[in-house]
Formats: sequence, C-alpha cells, structure tokens
Amino acid sequence: MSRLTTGGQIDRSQKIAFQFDGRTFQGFKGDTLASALLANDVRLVGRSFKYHRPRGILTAGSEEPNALMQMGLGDQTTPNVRATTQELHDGLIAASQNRFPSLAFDLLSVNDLMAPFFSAGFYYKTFMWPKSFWEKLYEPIIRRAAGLGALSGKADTALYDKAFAFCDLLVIGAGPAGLMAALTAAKGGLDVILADEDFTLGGRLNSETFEIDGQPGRDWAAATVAELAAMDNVRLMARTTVTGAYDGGTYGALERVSHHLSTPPKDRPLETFWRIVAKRAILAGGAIERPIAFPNNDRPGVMMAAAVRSYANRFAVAPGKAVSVFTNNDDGHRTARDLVALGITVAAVIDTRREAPYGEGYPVLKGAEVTDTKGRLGLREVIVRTESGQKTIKTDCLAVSGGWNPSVHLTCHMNGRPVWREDIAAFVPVENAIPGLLTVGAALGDFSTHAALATGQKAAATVLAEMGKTTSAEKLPKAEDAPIALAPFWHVKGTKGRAWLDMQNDVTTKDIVLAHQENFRSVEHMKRYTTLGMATDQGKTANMGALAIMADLTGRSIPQTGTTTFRPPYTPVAMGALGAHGAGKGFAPERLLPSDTVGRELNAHFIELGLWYRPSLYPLAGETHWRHTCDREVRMVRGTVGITDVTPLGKIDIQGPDAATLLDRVYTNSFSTLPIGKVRYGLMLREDGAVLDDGTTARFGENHYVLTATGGAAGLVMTHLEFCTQVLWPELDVSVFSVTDQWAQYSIAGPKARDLVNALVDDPVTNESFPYMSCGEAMIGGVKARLFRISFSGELGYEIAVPARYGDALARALGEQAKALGGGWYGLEALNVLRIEKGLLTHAEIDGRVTPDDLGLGKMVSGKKDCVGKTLSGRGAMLAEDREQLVALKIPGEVNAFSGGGHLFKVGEKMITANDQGHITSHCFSPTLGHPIALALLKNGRARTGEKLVMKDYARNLEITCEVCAPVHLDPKGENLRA
Amino acid sequence: MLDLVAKSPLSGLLSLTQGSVALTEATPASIISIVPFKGRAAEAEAALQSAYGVGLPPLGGVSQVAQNRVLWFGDGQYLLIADRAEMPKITEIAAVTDQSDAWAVMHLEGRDAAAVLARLCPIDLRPEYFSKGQTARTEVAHMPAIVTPTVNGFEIMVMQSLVKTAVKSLHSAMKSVAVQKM
Amino acid sequence: MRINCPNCGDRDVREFHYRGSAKLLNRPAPDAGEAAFVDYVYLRENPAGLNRELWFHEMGCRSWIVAQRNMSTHEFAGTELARNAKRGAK
Amino acid sequence: MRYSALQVLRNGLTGNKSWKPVWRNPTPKSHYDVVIIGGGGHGLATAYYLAKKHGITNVAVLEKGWLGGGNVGRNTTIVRSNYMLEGNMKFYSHSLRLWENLEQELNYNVMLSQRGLVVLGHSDGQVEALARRGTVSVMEGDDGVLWSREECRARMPYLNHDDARFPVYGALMHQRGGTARHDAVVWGFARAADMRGVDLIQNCEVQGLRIENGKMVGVETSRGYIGAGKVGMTVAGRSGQVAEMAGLRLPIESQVLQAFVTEGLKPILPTVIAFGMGHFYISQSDKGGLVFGGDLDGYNSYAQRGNIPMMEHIAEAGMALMPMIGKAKMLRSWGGINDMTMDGSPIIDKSPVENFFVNCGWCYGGFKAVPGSGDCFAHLMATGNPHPAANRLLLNRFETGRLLDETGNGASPNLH
Repeated sequence: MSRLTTGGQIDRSQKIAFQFDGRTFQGFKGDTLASALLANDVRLVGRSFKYHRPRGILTAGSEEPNALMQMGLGDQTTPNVRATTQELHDGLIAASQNRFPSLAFDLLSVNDLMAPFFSAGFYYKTFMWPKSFWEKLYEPIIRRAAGLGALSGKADTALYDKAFAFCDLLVIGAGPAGLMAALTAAKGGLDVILADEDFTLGGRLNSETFEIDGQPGRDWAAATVAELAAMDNVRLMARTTVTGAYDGGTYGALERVSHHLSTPPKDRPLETFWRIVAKRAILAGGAIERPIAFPNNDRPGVMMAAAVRSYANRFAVAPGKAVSVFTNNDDGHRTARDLVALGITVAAVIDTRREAPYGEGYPVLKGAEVTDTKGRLGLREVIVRTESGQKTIKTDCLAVSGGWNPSVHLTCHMNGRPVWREDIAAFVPVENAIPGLLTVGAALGDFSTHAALATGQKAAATVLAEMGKTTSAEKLPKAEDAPIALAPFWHVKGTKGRAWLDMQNDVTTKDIVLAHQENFRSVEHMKRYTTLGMATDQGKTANMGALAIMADLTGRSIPQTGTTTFRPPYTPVAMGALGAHGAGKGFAPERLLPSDTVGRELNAHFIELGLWYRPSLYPLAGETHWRHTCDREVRMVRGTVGITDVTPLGKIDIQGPDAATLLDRVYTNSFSTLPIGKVRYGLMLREDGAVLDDGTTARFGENHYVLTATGGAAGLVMTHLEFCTQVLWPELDVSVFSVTDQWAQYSIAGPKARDLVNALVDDPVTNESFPYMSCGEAMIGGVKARLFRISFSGELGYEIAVPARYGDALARALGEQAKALGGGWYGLEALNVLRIEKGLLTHAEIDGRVTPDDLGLGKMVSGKKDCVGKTLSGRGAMLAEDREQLVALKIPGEVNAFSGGGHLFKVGEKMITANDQGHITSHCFSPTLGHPIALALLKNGRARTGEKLVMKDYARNLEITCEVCAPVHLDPKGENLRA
Repeated sequence: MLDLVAKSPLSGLLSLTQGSVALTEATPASIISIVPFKGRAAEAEAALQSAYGVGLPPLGGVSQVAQNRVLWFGDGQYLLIADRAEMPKITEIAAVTDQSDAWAVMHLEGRDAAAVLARLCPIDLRPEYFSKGQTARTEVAHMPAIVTPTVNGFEIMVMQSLVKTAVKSLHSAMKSVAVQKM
Repeated sequence: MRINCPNCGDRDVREFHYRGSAKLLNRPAPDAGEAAFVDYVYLRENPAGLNRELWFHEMGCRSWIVAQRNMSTHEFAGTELARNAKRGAK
Repeated sequence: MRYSALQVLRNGLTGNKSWKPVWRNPTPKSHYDVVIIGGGGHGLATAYYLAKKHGITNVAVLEKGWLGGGNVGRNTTIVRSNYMLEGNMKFYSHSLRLWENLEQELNYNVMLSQRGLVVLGHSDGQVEALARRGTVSVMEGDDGVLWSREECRARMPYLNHDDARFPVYGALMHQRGGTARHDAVVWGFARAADMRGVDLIQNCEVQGLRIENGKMVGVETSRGYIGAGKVGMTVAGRSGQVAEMAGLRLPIESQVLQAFVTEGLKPILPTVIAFGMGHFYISQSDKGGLVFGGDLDGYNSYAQRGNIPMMEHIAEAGMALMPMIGKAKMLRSWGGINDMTMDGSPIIDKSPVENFFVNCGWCYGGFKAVPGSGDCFAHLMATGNPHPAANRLLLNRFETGRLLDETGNGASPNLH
C-alpha cells in the first residue's frame, strides 16, 4: 500500500471496496478511482491506442489521456471513463481497455514492434491492392484494433435530464480565482453561479500546500465555499463542467449528478445537461501542466508533477517509493519539497536549467535532461544526461513539469485565437474572445495564488461596475506571489527512441518530423496527418509540444507556426445527456385526437402522422389482414355510412375587414365572391409557383372565414398566412388565428350520411336546406356545433365540429348511430382509397414540386387577380410539354399491386433513366372497382389516356403493365355528392 | 335528446404531487382570443371594461380584476380568461375566437415550482424578471405554451391535444427535482 | 444564440424559425414580371457581414421580426417587428 | 514517388527518411491558363482532372488558408448517390463511379469504405418514397434494395423497434454508399495534381477579380496579381463573396451545419444510418468514433460554429433512434459553411462574365461530389460545354423554372 497514514482530504473512516480488472481493492471516501488505484500500487492501467503500449496514470484531472476505464458490467457498461475524475464509490467495477487477453499481456503490443512501419499516415500509402480487400480485410482489421472502450449495443436505460439556468455572472472554476470572483460578485449583489468539474470545490488549493491569510489554502477554500453556500444569490454547482461557450452568453454545462453514488435513488438522473445563460462570465479554469517529450516518456510511473502533488497532498498517496522530478521550472521543486515534507523519498530533481534552485532535502541535477527510461510495465529507472555525463537513477515515479498551459479552451469556442505570452511561453486567451467573458488567474497565465485572488476580485469588480453595482471594499487575502521561473523546454534532443507527445493517439516526435518532411507543415495538416490532438483529451497535454517541435523544424517561432485551438465540448459529454428525454416516445410531443380513447377501445391501429396519432384501420374480430379491414371500411362508406376523426386538419379562423382580400391574395382562386354560408375548394401556392396546399374555406360572415389546411401542412399554412399578414401586407386589417385545438371535427360520409347527421342534430337538415358546399351552425344536444357539407370520398358527406370537450362524447354518439345504420368508423387507409377512387389529391401528389397545371388545376389560377406564386408558376419550364402531369392508372383484371416506388416506361423500352416517363404517387386496391388503381405523375400525361405502360419498382423488384385512365373512377358528374 | 358530456382536457391525468410541488388542473369558464381591428383597440378596451371590468394589459402583461383576466398574447392579440362562458359582443371592433377548449390549463405550484419548470422551459424564470402581472408565450417540453406566474408558482397553458406529453414531461421534471432536493 | 424579440425580450434561438433575407419584405408589384420575381425569390446578397433578415418567433408571440445580424460573428445589431419595418431597402 | 506496401516496408527499415513532400510550395507565376479559386476538394479535383483528362497543366489552385481547410476537412465523410431527381441522380452516380477507382487512380488510400448506407422510413409514405429512390438509382445503373420492417429489426437490432416515437417501417439499403477519409481525399488529389504540374498555392487569398470588357483576365491576391486565361470558383460557403467580386448575385445563402464525433469505441455500427424523421445520420469511423450530424442550424452564418439547440435536437434524435449510444461521449463538434441553394441542388456552370466559371451550391453534400464535381467542372472549363452528367446543374434553372428540388421545400435554403 502506498497510502500515507495521515493527511489528505480522504475520510479514512469510510472504507470503500471496488474492483479493477476482476480484483477487489479498497479505498476511502474522497478518493478518485485513480488515487485509489495508486494507493493500491496499481500502476499499469491501460494500453495505448495504436501501439498498445503499457500506460499508467499521467494526471489527476479531466485532461487524463491514459487512465480510461470501462465502468460497470452488462448492458449498462460505460466506456472511456477517466479514472482521474471518477469518484470512488462502493461496488464500483472498472476494467482496463484496449487489451487482449489481459492488461499485462496484450497480444496487440506486437504493434509496438511494427512501429517503424506504422509511421504517421502509413495507411494512406498502402492497403490499396487488391481493390476489394479494403472492406473485406484491411478495414475490419484496422477497425477491430482501433477504438478504446466498448458500448454494449443495448439501450442505455439511465435517466438523463436537462435544465436551463439564468444568472448575472457565471464563474467557471472554483479555485482561488473563481472563489474570489464569486465571493466578490455575490457580496455585490449579483446572481452568481459557480461551477466546477471537481466534487470538492477549491481547485488547486486542495492539492497544494499554499497558505491564504495564514491558514492552509484548502481551509480557506472550504470556508469560502461555506460562505457562498449560505448566500441566496449563489448557486454552487460542483461536479459540473462548463463544456462550451455559445452565442449570446449561453454556456453548456454537464452536471454529473449520480456517478458518485453506488445506488442512486429512483428518479435521480445520472447526469443533467444545463444551458446556462449568463449576462457575464468569468473563466477561472486554471491551467494544465504540460509534459516534456523524451524517449519512452510514456511508461507507467511517469506522471505530471502537479498530479504527483495532488495524489500526495490531497489523496494521501505516495505515487512512488523513490520519486524523481524532471522540470524546467520552479514548480518541479515544489513537488520535491512537498514530497520530502510528507516523508517520501525524492531520488533527484532533474532540472533543465543550469541556474536551478538548491534542493532542501533532495539532490538536484542542474542543466540535466532525461534521455531514456526503463521498466516494461512500470518505471524502474531513468537515464539522465548531465554536464558531467550520463547517470542512471533508480526511480519508480518520474514527476514531469514542462510549465503550464492556461486553460484557454472555452475562449476558442467562438473562433477566438489564443495569443502567445513570451514570459510564460504559453498561449493565453485573446481578450473578448467570448463577449461578456473575462479570464482570470492561471487561465490568464497569472499562476501565483496571489494573482489568482487579485485577478478574480478585480474581474468581479469590473462586472459589478458594468452592471451598475458597487463593490464592497474587501481586503484581498494574503497569499504567495512567486513568479513562474521557467525556461522553455519542450523535448530532449539528440536522443534515439520514440518520445511521446500525444499519449492517447500514440503520436511521437518522430511523427511530427515526418509530417514536416512530407510538407504537412501547417498546424492543421500536421494534426490531421499525425492524428495529434484528435483523441478524447483533444490534445490538452499534447498540442503545445508538437507545435514547438514544428516551430523548431521550420525555423519559425511558435506563434508564427500556429496556435492551439479547441472546439466544444471541453470534456466529452454523454449522448444520453445531450439527448436527454429523446429516447422512447420522448423525441416529439404526442398529439392525440378527441376520439383517441374511442379508437383505442375499438382496437384501432394507430399510426404516427406528423405529431398526431391517427387510426389507420378499425379492424373487426376475424379480420386477419389489413386489406380485409380496409376493403370493408371502403365498402361501408360507399354502402352505408362511415365516420372518421378529421380534427388534425388545420382550422384557421380569419376575421377582419380585409379577410376576403387576404384570401384572394393567398389562393389562386377567388374567395371574395364566396357567398356567406358556403364552402369553396382552394389552391394555395408558394411564391415560387409550386402548390403549397389545397383545402376548403368556409365563409361564416361578411368578414369571417374559416380556412382548412391539410393535416400535414397545417403549421406551414398558418405560418404562411402570418408571413403574408405581417411581412407582405401589414396594411391589411385582418386577424389570422388557429382554432385547430378548439374543435373536435368528424367527417361523415356515405349514402346514409344525412341520416346519421339528422340522428344527432337538434334541427334536421335536408338536401335543399343545406345543399352541397354549405356551412353553418347546428345544435347537437344543446351544444353549438359547426356543420359543413363537404366530401372527400365522392359520397354524400358532412363534417361536424364541436368544442373539443365534447369530442369524446360526440365520437361515442356518432359511433352508436353509425352502427345502427350499418356503418361505423374508418381509418386513414380507407380514406386514402376513397380519395384515389374519386381522383382526389392525397398529400403524396402535393410534393412541393408540382404546379397547378401539373395537377390539372391550371384553370383554378384566376386570370383576374394576382396571388402568391402566380407569376413564377407561369415560367416556361413550369408549363413545358415534357412536364409530368397527374393521371390515374389502372390494372384491369390484375391482382398485382402498384407500388409507390414505381417508375413508368413505355412498353418494350429499356427501363433506364433515359426512358423514364413518370412515377406512381399514390395507389391502392379499389374494392369498389375490383382492381388496383393509382395516381401518377406522367410526362404529358393528360394526352395519354388509354396508353399501356410498364411500371417498375427496382427496390422491391416489382413489374406490372398498366393503363392510363381519367382520374375520376366513380360518379364523374358528382351526383352522389349533391344527393 | 342527445346529451353530450363534456370532458376536461386533463381529467384523469391530474392532480400530481411530488416533493414540494403540485400540478393541478384549472378550468376557467372561458378563454377567448381578442384581436382589435386597426384603430379599434380603445373601443375594444372600453367594451371589455364595461363587460368584464378589466382592460387590455401592456406588452407581456396581465390585467386582472376578480376572476377575469386578460393576457397579452402577441402583437395586438389578447386572451380573455373569464368567469362566464359567453363570447364578448365585440365582433364589429375585434376578431374574436373561442379558445376555451383549445387550451389545457395547469397550475404548477410549490416551493420548487420554478426549478421544475426550468427543466423544460427556456425563459428566465427568476422572480426579478418574471413575476405576477406578467405572462409569456414560450415553449414547455418542445410544445407551445403560455406561462403565467401565480402567487406560488406558474399557470401553464398548452394545446389540449398535447396534454399527455405535457403532463408526462412536467411529472418527470417534478420527480427529478424532488429527489435532488431531498 | 439569443434573439431580442421586440415583444418578448431576450429569448433562446430555439423559439425562432429563420426565413432568410429581409428582402422578402419587398414583394414586387403584381405586374412586375417574371424577372423581378425571380430576383425576389432566388437571388441573395448573402453578405459575410451585417445581414438584414427575417426571423419568426414561432414558439413565442408568433411575430415576424426583422433582425440585423452579423453573419460572421452572429452578433445582433437590432431587431424590429416586420410589420413596422422599413420597406424598399434591399 | 509511388506509394505501395513495399515502399512502406522499405522506408520503415530505413527510418522513414526518404518520404518526399506530398506537394511543392511553388511561388505563384504571373499567368496561368486556368486559375482555380479555392483549394478544397472541388478545386483540387478540378485541377487534377484538367491536367489528367484535358492536358491542361498550367494551372494554379489558390487557397486562402491551408489545403482542405474548408468543408472537405469538416464533414461527416459520407459517400452516396441515392438521389431521386434525374438531374441529381446522374451526377451523383457519375461521382460515385469515380470514387470507386479513386485510390488506384490517385495512388492514395482515401479509405473509401462501401459499407452500405441505410435510410430509414417511418411511415408507409416514407417507405414508398425510399422505394422510389431505390428505383431511380437502379434505373441509373446504381443500387438500392428495400428492407422490410422485419428485415430492419433483424439487421439493425440496436435500433429502437419497441417503443419508438417514430417506429421503423422499412429502409432503403444503398450498398455502394459508405464513407471515405476526408483529409485523404484532399491530400490524394493535391498530390496527384501537384505531380502533374499544377501549382498549389496556400496562404493566397483572392481579393479581387480583374474583368476587362466583360472578360475575366486575372485575380488580385494577397500575393499579388495573377493573370488567368480562365478562372474557376470552387469556394463553397464563400461563393457569395467571390461572385460579388464579379458583380454577380447567386441563388445561395450560406448556412451553418454542425457535425460531431464521439470518443473512440470498438466496432458497433457496421453501416451508415440515416433517420428519416429527425434529421440524424451516423456512422462509425475506422478509428472508432461515431461520426454524426443532422440538420442545419437553420440560419445564415459564416462563423463555422453552431449553437446548442440543434446539437441537442440531433442528440435527441440519436437517442430516439438508437438508445444504445447513450453512454458514448460526444468528443468534438464543428461547423461548416454550407452554400445552400434555393432548390437544394448544386450549380456547375459558366457565368455571365466570360471566362469565369462557377461551381457552387453544394449545400451540405459536397463531399461525396468531390470527384464528380472536379471532373464535370474540368470538362466545362476545358470544352466550354456542360458534362453530360451535370447538364441539369445550370445556373439559369431558377429563371426557367427547371428546378431540382429533391425535398420539395421551395426557395427556403434552410429547409433543404
């Protein structure tokens, strides 16, 4: 065990048992999985992506490239979890990834031996022969070798949630800078959200031995957090990563709500994705320590120096028995001092600087460089080049510090390009990269605790002033203010062997050299060619080193060479959280008919149409095929009476002195001439001349119309009318208001339709009192209803609308009365057949491309007036000879069916594009005619009645011969409608 | 004679309680859209004043006297929510439609009502920015909604055909908040 | 992205539907001819800077809004109701 | 230097020291027979085919930034030809055939993986429309097979077949569809064009077009004036700006489309899948990341980044369709500038300015068009006549009404 006996922010009274790769270990409350593994001397935790190199824990944060784990077993297993951020909890089960058969013995580690042939981009240069081998052989092998963790392939059943939050100030990061900023702003009266990815707020104060105002930094942090928690205007969000900065002060944030719990209570989400809208933001995200590239710098036991301090100080773990440090700055010495203070042996501090500080209690090798390491599954020794020659140091942990990179990530999300700061040899955020966001502390490149507190306080004061609030004169707490003493040093030169830059994607310094050699010299080419920075950490620890090497190779400075940029999210976000509530039925609202319950009681088959659930069939007992039901329902309508729920048709109420003018402008035909109490069929175009929708409009008064849009186009038509009244002609005095949800509307069709209507209405109607295309009011059981005499089946038809609260009751009454007359409910399948038999358009013909003329409705475009789309519907090609026109098709005596996938050809011609004559738009078997019929769009179709054609559906492999006929199969004079 | 039995849109779905928050149905006698014709707003207001004792609210506002309320509903558009089921006789000066059956009305109330609604609704619900006397047309769980602060929470109106999803979404948010506030 | 609806104030972009150039305010006269309508319906300036454009507050007050927005930065320079907007500008 | 397994082996044994630059860094000449503006996939492919098929090698490709830095370097890498309208179908079919020989032709592995592309239908109507697309494909000599509901369940068990809001009714399998490695396409064309003498000039921004007597004679660039016999424009989202330099307005709006990739995962998704209801499509890259995307954000933009609502919508659609991806973590998101035309189909044509040719309007689907577009544009620029595969992709179709509107949404670019 490497657990120190005292210290740290772990609770030794709460022991936690967990598993890693099948073995059971023990840790404490307050541990991360990584700290608990280190405490148990587990150093080898994973295999690298390409070469399957043994890897250990590198960092103590979310930038971790190596320690990615498969968590949990079975269907709900989670891949690629960073051990460095996963809180330990009882029963946690983790497994290493990307190895077979075991972590210690991985067959694919043979890749490491093949490394000379697996140089950057080698796959672009081979695997091309023979041609067919890519999909069959090469690619499957590459795919199997690639990838890290695995999904189970089974549905994720975890609960995820989303939420919105608003604040005056969002503080991102709860280290000294963030805490100071939040405290100052909150005391000044702002609504503050303070978010931090860690489960304990305080940032580096939890991992360092700094003092603030004479007390340990971590105690100051805890006290400040407690003070903030007590304030009403502060929301503390621990375990919450701000993942992205977007327009308008909107930030995405992921809260890990339950990952730290063994058995989350029912209803508690696993994660919540927040959208935080902040008037101002302060980025206090700290900095990420950067490595130094040297040969075999990827062995388990090589760690970042700050991570070593985190494990020792915060988690009370000795990361090694004899730790050495490789540094180019004073921070490396801090590591040594902290370890010595904890009684951990420091073998040496290898400092690249000749002017390195003196080490108290540890040896210092000045002007020295690590040139190699040894130890297959874990570090054993490092080889050091000093001015006095080569030295070998026995060490099982090498803490590396190459300086710090400010966490500029969020500031890049809106195209901000970080700028170079020579004194710290790092990129810092460019000002105003995100409107309203200020950067403070280490994220700004000011690394001391004093600077963190001071910049945090100052930024909060700026925000307060901008928002018209005053800052209370708070004294700045006292803290260390040591400058970062750093001599830039990126990689050890003059060595053999591979030195890793991107640990996860296995990119070495040699790959950068090769990229340069092959002229992939722009940073983006280099990244893409070598895959540097493309792994799960987005190159947080890798990009700078590679940039420095490329700068070296091209003889340019680092800022001339390029910059590092990052895209959202800051750390990866589960699809489940981003897509929370999308699974199952949650993807879109469910819209139910007033007769929904009635339909369900009748075991109707429902289908999804737009947002609505609509019955397609009302099968009776004994009907085993949908056609049985559909045919019966069609015969029922043609023979007696059928009812169907047409509530989804868009009902738009149009009132005002200019109501008629509006309708005349949006419809091709005239509505100002429609008498009150009458209904007219209308055709509406888009401005580009294509048909937008068809439907009926009823006139209830001089200035009052009710327009009906087809169900699928209801929203579109409403928006179009609002566009017309607000954008095109705001001078019109007219109101357009949706009343779709107000009315439950039923269609009644069939020879006995009037009998059914009269069984319900208080005052019976006759053909004379209420002729075809009439509208008016009627009383049903004392309820005021709207009655329409319209038909979409070719039969005598009515529609009745009642306020929706009576919809269920009316549906039941209709059902009973229809049954008494020998009729009943019919669904969309039958409705479709009825329409096609009558040659009426289904929504399939109005495909957004057809013109009135294509549909044979050219004469509906009034020559006397303008309307939307009129001019462009008259363009040459819109009326051309070879355009497809609506026709009907039939297959007399055939049992074979049409197909909606069918295209049409002249008999005997090769069925290829060049000979294409048109295609089927809708089709059915007509029980009335006894054979299949269809509607089709056919080149010059109206002139081709009687012609035989071949229909071919290649996707279903169907072929039939059919005949062009007139669209109206039944009652061509419309006598039934008017009966 | 036929007797059509009315069914309220939320019957059988509500009430629900979770933690500190309750979701209940409200059934105002009538909801009526009023869009005064051009230049007729003052007349419309006077007519409403005399019939219901309540005037037209300002942008985004609610005017209320006793049980009669007028909600701002859009540019020059209003919703009268009244204690009696009849249409105002103002068809000469305003476009008027009966919306009584178009909307389902819910009350989401209790200490954490705002936290619940913030899981589903993208507007700023902080009381400094949104409180009694105001109203907003916005979305709740991807559905068009009218959200109006009450003394102890919010009145939420959604299209009646969408109540199943609305209740399901609100209930799931109520559960999520309740368990996290434990 | 947030859009300042002249009626409703600052709202999330998710409540809005976009309809492109505010050129659509200027429908040609009925007798303007095909070329004028082709230009109106199809041809666009598509600037990389400030664009005058139409948004519809679909999941809000259902107002059509004319916005000035920088297409390179997404910054808004102002919004007004389409019914009040100046016509005739390109 | 010819690439081969042997070459990889030889270099591996000698420390990879002898690999040569993949392209030169030439200094711009004062005049070229052809100047192509835009060093993306379309521009590089055009230059390659000009040299290869038409023997025109005095060609420069001018790139503002780095080669392939536009949409070709930021897309979801899908290759397909399953269109419905004849004018599009024959073009994309032609392009797909070029894809199928690209690796051998370019001597560069672009990793074309014809793993199949499945488009799902969620109503009888959608399935019928898919069948029609399949039929149209086969009519053009391509492929398309309809899968029944039962076949979908058997072949794609990881889709939600049980309690879906929009259940799967059927699907169209386009077996020759799939993916390719986007950067490799750029580098392959660049290398092949460079080898034939084409000058690829990076960091060279075109700032003006010189037109004399209605004829294009050259371009003003950040690296000086370059004379040109002919100028071709292949600048995707920036088409509006370049066309404006020539005094032209186009039927195009530039819109943002986001795309996403998850962390690397072991193989789980064998084909490309497109949701028919919620604007979501997904495939798994050879590196293991799930690459997915959806609809346009819906507004004009040159910012190359999108916003949260569409990202959420796409993820929700993903969860609705295949809830197995819930525990996959989205790693990166990016945005491209899409030159959306008013009918959703591209334009390869002459312009009213003599010797100035336009290749634009690729909407969100330019990647799969790269070889076809290059071939057809080169043909047009070399011969003055449209390539037979692209003879419907003309600029004047908006005047004549001979539109190519696959989705039927009319002149609303964000709806295509």
